[in-house]
Amino acid sequence: MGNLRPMGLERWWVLVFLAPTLVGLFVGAFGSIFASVGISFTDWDLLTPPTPAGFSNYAGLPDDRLFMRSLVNTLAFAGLYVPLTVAISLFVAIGLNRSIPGLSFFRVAFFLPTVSSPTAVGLLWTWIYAQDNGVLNNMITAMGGDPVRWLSRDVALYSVVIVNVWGAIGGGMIIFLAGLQAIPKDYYEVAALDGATAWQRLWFITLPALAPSMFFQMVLTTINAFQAFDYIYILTRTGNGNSTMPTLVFSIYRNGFRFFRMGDAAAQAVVLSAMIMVLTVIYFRLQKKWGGQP
Amino acid sequence: ETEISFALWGSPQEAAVWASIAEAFEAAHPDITVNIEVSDWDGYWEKLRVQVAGGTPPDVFAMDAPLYPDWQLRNVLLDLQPYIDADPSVLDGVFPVTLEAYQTDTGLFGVPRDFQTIVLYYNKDMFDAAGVDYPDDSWTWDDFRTAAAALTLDKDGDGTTDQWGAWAEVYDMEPFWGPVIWSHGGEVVDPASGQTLINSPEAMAGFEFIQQVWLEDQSMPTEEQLSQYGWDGLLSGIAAMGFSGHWSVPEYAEAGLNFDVAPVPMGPAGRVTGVNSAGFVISSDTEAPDAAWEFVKYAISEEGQSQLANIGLAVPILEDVAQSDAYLEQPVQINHALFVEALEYAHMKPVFRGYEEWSGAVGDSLNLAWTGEESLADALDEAVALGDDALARNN
Amino acid sequence: MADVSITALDKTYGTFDVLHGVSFDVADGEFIALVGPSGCGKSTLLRMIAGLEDITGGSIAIGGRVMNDVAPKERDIAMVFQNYALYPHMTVAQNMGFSLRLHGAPKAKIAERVAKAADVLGLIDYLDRMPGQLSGGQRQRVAMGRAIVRQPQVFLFDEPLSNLDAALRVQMRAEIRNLHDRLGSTSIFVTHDQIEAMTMADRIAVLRDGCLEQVGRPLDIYDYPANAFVAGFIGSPAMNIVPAHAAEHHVTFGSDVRVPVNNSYTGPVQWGIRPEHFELVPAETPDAIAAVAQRVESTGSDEFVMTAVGDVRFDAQLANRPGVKQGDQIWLRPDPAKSHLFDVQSGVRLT
Amino acid sequence: MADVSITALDKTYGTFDVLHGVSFDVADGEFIALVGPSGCGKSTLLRMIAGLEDITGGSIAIGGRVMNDVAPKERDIAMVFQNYALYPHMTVAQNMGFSLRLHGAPKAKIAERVAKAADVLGLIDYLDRMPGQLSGGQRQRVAMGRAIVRQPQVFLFDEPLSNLDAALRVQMRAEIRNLHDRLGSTSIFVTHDQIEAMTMADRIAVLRDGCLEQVGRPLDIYDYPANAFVAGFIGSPAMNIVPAHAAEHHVTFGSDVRVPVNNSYTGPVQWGIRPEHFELVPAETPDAIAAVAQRVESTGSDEFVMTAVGDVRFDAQLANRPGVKQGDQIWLRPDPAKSHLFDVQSGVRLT
Amino acid sequence: MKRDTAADMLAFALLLFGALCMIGPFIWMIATSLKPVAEQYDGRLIPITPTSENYPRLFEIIPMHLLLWNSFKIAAIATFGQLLTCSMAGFIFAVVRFPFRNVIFVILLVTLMVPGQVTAIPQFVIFKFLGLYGTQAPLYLPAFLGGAFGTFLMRQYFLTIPIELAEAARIDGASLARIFFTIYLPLAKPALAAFAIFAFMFSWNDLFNALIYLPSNLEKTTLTVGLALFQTQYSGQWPLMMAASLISVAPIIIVFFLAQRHFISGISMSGLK
Ligand SMILES: Nc1ncnc2c1ncn2[C@@H]1O[C@H](COP(=O)(O)OP(=O)(O)OP(=O)(O)O)[C@@H](O)[C@H]1O
Ligand SMILES: Nc1ncnc2c1ncn2[C@@H]1O[C@H](COP(=O)(O)OP(=O)(O)OP(=O)(O)O)[C@@H](O)[C@H]1O
Ligand SMILES: O=P(O)(O)OC[C@H](O)CO
Ligand SMILES: [Mg+2]
Ligand SMILES: [Mg+2]
Repeated sequence: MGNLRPMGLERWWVLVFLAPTLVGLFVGAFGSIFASVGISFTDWDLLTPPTPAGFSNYAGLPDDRLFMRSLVNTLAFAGLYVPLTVAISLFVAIGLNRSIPGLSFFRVAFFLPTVSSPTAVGLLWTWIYAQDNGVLNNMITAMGGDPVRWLSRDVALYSVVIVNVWGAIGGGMIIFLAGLQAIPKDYYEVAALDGATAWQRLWFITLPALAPSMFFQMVLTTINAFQAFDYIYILTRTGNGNSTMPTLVFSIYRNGFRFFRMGDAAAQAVVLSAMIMVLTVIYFRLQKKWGGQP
Repeated sequence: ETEISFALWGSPQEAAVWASIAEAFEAAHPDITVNIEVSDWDGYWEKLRVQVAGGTPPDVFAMDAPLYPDWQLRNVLLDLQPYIDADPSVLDGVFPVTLEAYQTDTGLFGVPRDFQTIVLYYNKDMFDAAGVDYPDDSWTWDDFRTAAAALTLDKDGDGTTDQWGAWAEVYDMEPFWGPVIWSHGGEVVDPASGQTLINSPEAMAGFEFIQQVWLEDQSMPTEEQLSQYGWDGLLSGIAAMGFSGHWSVPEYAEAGLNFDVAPVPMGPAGRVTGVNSAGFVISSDTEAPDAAWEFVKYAISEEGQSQLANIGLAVPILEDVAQSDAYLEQPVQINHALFVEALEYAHMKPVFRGYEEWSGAVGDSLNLAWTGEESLADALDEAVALGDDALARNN
Repeated sequence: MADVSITALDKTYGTFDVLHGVSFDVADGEFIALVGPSGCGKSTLLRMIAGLEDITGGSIAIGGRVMNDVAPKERDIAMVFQNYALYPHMTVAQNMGFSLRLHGAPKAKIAERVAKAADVLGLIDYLDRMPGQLSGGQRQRVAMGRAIVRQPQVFLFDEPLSNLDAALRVQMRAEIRNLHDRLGSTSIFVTHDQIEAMTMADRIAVLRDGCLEQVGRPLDIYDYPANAFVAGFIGSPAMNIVPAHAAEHHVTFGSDVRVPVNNSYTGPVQWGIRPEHFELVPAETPDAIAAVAQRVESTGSDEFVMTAVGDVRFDAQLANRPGVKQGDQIWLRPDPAKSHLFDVQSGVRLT
Repeated sequence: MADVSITALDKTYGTFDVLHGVSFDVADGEFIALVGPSGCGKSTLLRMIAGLEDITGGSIAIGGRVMNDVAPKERDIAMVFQNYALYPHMTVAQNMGFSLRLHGAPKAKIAERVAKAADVLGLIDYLDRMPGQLSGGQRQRVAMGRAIVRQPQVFLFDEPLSNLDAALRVQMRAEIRNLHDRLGSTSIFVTHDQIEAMTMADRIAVLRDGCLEQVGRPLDIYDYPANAFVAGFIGSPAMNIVPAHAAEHHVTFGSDVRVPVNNSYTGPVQWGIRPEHFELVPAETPDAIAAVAQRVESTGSDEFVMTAVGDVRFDAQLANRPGVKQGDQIWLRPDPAKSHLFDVQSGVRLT
Repeated sequence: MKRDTAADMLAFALLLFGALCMIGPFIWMIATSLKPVAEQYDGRLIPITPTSENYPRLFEIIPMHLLLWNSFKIAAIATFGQLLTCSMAGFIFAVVRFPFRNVIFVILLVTLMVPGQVTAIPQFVIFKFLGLYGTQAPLYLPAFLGGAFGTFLMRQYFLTIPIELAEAARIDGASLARIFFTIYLPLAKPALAAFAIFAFMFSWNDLFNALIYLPSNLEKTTLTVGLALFQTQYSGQWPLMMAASLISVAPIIIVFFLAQRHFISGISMSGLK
């Protein structure tokens, strides 16, 4: 990490440069973090003044069947989504960092799903997964198989992961592409002389040098996994805004903004944030071990 | 010069009608301006919640009766009783059942704007093609089942159904399973005692009937199948019958369907349908309560209701208007009177605190039965358990 | 067998010609020093031998096999990069052991070889550091270490000692040469240090502007430079080269300075004499040139005197610090046996 | 006024002490060379003077003003980085002109100064190149150019000539010294090149392991090194330092070798003699040491002979290439006036 | 260095397969948007009677051009704000040491973890208080207050730029601002291009805030809100919906296309020895 120590006038520049962020932090985000923690110790319906609730909102969580279900769903989802997204987008980026014909086409192709708003493409996926005349089932029945109920309780997890990964590869790809650009060619030259195979170059040079991007991408993907909403909602929603595969944000959203139980919602949000933070710390460690810059 | 804001859910077309109502209102009240805000259903509530929590709700906004208690109990609605006490004639001629939902121990915090009774819609062309007689007021649920089976077709013979006898929304009780349970003598919920009642033997009988049509006969598309076709099976031309309120009329007409309506079939306990109403509420934070009330008053007046009747989305709450040409002689020619007549055997859609959460819990659980993932009994047990949880949480 | 054979090698970057038809052979086990002015193409040539740079024309063979299209990793070459190119995310030990690890060497063996190299290079205390925490000279030594643990067929060194202090350089010089002899590998060593080139190499190749000027044994090049460029380039301080007229075993230049030379060529020439081949003599000694000391630098052991005879500038290096002062009038006698004559036009040596 | 005054300077990286209480003053307009073994803290010291590195303890003053907390850009300093640190996205000309541009100099003036520097540095043809398209030496010259166009109060050079060939170095040496004299600026120049230090600097500061060992004029340091370390470090090839016993104007060592010295100290000592202070003499000359040539290297002008007397190794540098061969038995006479004696324990010079 | 052609070909084949998976749904989307409503459920990829009528119809039903323009304007301003403020903060976090740096950075990261709805209400109150409710300002002003995602992204990239460049510039007399604008920003072009796309996309696809802050009349609101209204209304009409979706995606694709060539920096980081 850079350790340039500002002196004299430079100190003012540090302030100027950070000012927007600090204002944003204090005015918006920062307040709401503390607010969330605070609210989690109260009962509050948003409209009438909150009443203190101690730890009861947290204590109630294990008994909340819907919460526990969404917790399990979320963990299962994240466990599949994070590694798949990071790995695939990394490989795509490495592939697209070469000089191959049709590069622009490929970049656009892989990025398309990312730019498209879930509301626009999510519907398309309901069609792909549809039970009758769905694209997938049509293919399966054409080959003589039995149609699969892609969005039923048991299969929905995988179907939803696929769509989310599909939608996230492009984003990861451009982060990695940018990161790949910053790796000096020298390292590859030395490695080539040292006798490294392409895989070894990838493993020993590219990945470690990509550590900052990787760290970023891991943290971000994890956060996204724990907050995934749009596609899941569109694909698995049930009549009243619920889902056959509710996740944690679902639960938070419904408790807080549908049912005005801000205390419960905040407690769940705190639990969610804590889980993400634990994972972030683990990534930090892993990365340090790998020798990169956090 | 006072400005009031009025928010509602609906389509841009609906907003246009409201704009013309507002215009007429403004003509009569030159010192008041009405700003109309329309959003789609989800967006409407989302926006409203932020506005209300942020302390700046619209002055007047639309309300769905079942959700009304939740909002009312949060002290964000203005008590209209004093205005009504000042001018009791305002509510003259309003169908009493529609008012019921808004009446509370502490006052009247909303007034109905229109109401919706559920009737049976059917596609005449499909009936004609299949040679099945149109439904009439003699129909029992068994007749319905037979007809539905006859109307379920695999037209191109590829082994998959491409026309179903009927479709219904499975999730919310309003259009289908509520009337079925009631007409089998069951009850749905008792908010006062915090009990969900759908696992009584009577209610079970109703659900079993649904399961027969749905899963055994496969005369109705699953939810997944519906989602693929844009939910409304009648509209998309894949189902011959459907249960809905008046709100479907303009859509079906625009889609060029050749359709009409019939009463919901009779069950062992007679004919029961559901009725629900949308209403107006005024924010307790409004700076212009009088102007807001003036507008509401105008909207439920004969003038306002007549204009509203004309869009054909709902049934007016004033008996006079409901009997008038404004309602009965709409451009789309079907049996409009049926919607009013249905009031006689209509059961009010339950209105209680926590309705939204309860209905979600129950709907999700029941859905497992309709997809075949769980047995009906198990699904009902889960529905009752989760439903009671939700009721408990809200009381 | 790892002789390196370079034939008519051309290299172009865009429109810029870097190498023009360079040809020379390096015998198996030979140690060649590659010297030449900055930017003449030395690094480029090394990189081409390593396979890191495309070959515009000509060919490179190692051990008799043409390598133009062979991947670097197939060439069994180790290279020390001029800019070190250490892996920033690996410790010193990992940097040095990396290639052995790639080749699947057992851990113990890697550790042993790394330790040995680190010992030679004075890096024992730094094995767990990251490159970012090293001084310039330490980094250069790591780069060196990375090459020597490999024990490849061919070593390529690109100014590997330029950031080291004198004592360390002397020591490293001996170590590298020992290593080379022990492994019997072939080495090509780019340096700008005369002493390095002269003392370490079996042969020196002098490059100028992408052309090979001379290849030969160090003393041959020093004593018989093929042309004025090589004469001027090899030896430090550089040879004095003066336009003159040769006739009958002497040359004349300036207004009428006349010095004896061991060469009977007649005609206009460039006369060359190295600074160390002047002797400081008493006034009026026969064949001595009278000059004025314009600037005197002392290197400790020697005195380096910049003088002028009329318009002509001479440098002289005088052993034992005789104590010349700026402005002194001195007499310098060039050694006739050490004079060189070069063609005026082509610069080619005249014998 | 830009005298630099360094007082009790300490520097620690984590737990690693790099500098320990370094103090010295550089007078306004003075040219100081900073030398020392690789990793001794030279670059660190320069970076601290420039304001790039925190000061752990002590202070740095420039022109009488304590600079510990003054931003680099307020210090009016130019620095050549050991690793160049060229801006990769700017051409050579832009790199060189950058600081003038920052100071709002008019375009014409920038162009003129850049052109002039480029001329001196032989970079005229490369002004539009990107750093990535340059050779190592060219990059180093650009780094140099970036500093000299500035004409600041204080120059800091970190081994600025290490990648240049001999001819260019000699030329650059003179140019830098000229520039320094012309601008009257103060210069601190890190180098590992003895000749550079000796010939360019007004004074030399010798650093070892973060401690200042000696500061003094070049010849003083060469002739009177304060201790055995400085003696061994300054001068190339390095001084021979031999454990011996001194008594009555001579020292004895080995089995019973005895040589005269101009020093009357008595007791165990380290005897030092520079390789160039041996004379090759005929057999049996009085006071000569009989030795066997174990390895002979020729640097062109001189011959460098590594010899051994019993267990004791000596290096001798003999002018005019007398033609010693490996294995020859030779007689070397040390110059008694050039002998040095150092304390056995502390290494301090004994007079 | 020599290219490894076999590896290139393998990469090409894999990428081609991947790319087809990625764009498959879009091909379906385009095909559907070219079908007449009558064919929407026929399960064919190629329309029997292709028609482009859905597009003009879309523009008749909703004022697409206004919605597009509103969305574009907001997204462009927001993107600029994000690029500026996030890269400034990222630069400071990556390069400068100052008290509480890590603490502040971690807090910033934590804000990423807070679900967006949590901040919505305080934010609403502030904008209401500022009298900006009902204007487009709440949709782009926050972009000028940095953001965890962009700051984090830019910081990670700036970390890969050798610190010596900043040091050299400092000695050359550059202020931190100059170092940022003349050294770091130009070198971070690939990351900036990537971030620009993200920022544009976030703004472009933002439904929640547009819904809350903008009046719902179709002249003033954004494309997302317009499409949401439209979707509930025309839910059974796939060709029309697909046409609408395509139009909503097109501008970002164009932005991406323009930005993607900047992914390649063209400068090798070889200023260092
Ligand atoms: N960031 C760092 N962390 C820890 N140790 C460091 C760091 N930077 C430098 N050092 C150590 O400090 C010592 C002094 O380094 P410095 O770069 O000043 O040496 P130097 O005298 O310039 O050497 P050279 O001649 O090899 O360039 C070295 O031993 C080096 O390993
Ligand atoms: N990528 C490139 N594009 C254009 N010209 C280049 C490129 N790389 C090097 N050159 C030029 O090619 C010439 C030879 O470069 P090379 O690095 O081989 O020189 P060198 O002999 O190693 O010099 P030095 O001793 O200074 O390192 C130089 O003039 C350099 O400017
Ligand atoms: O040098 P390349 O282009 O083969 O890329 C190196 C990759 O990291 C190996 O897959
Ligand atoms: Mg080079
Ligand atoms: Mg250094």
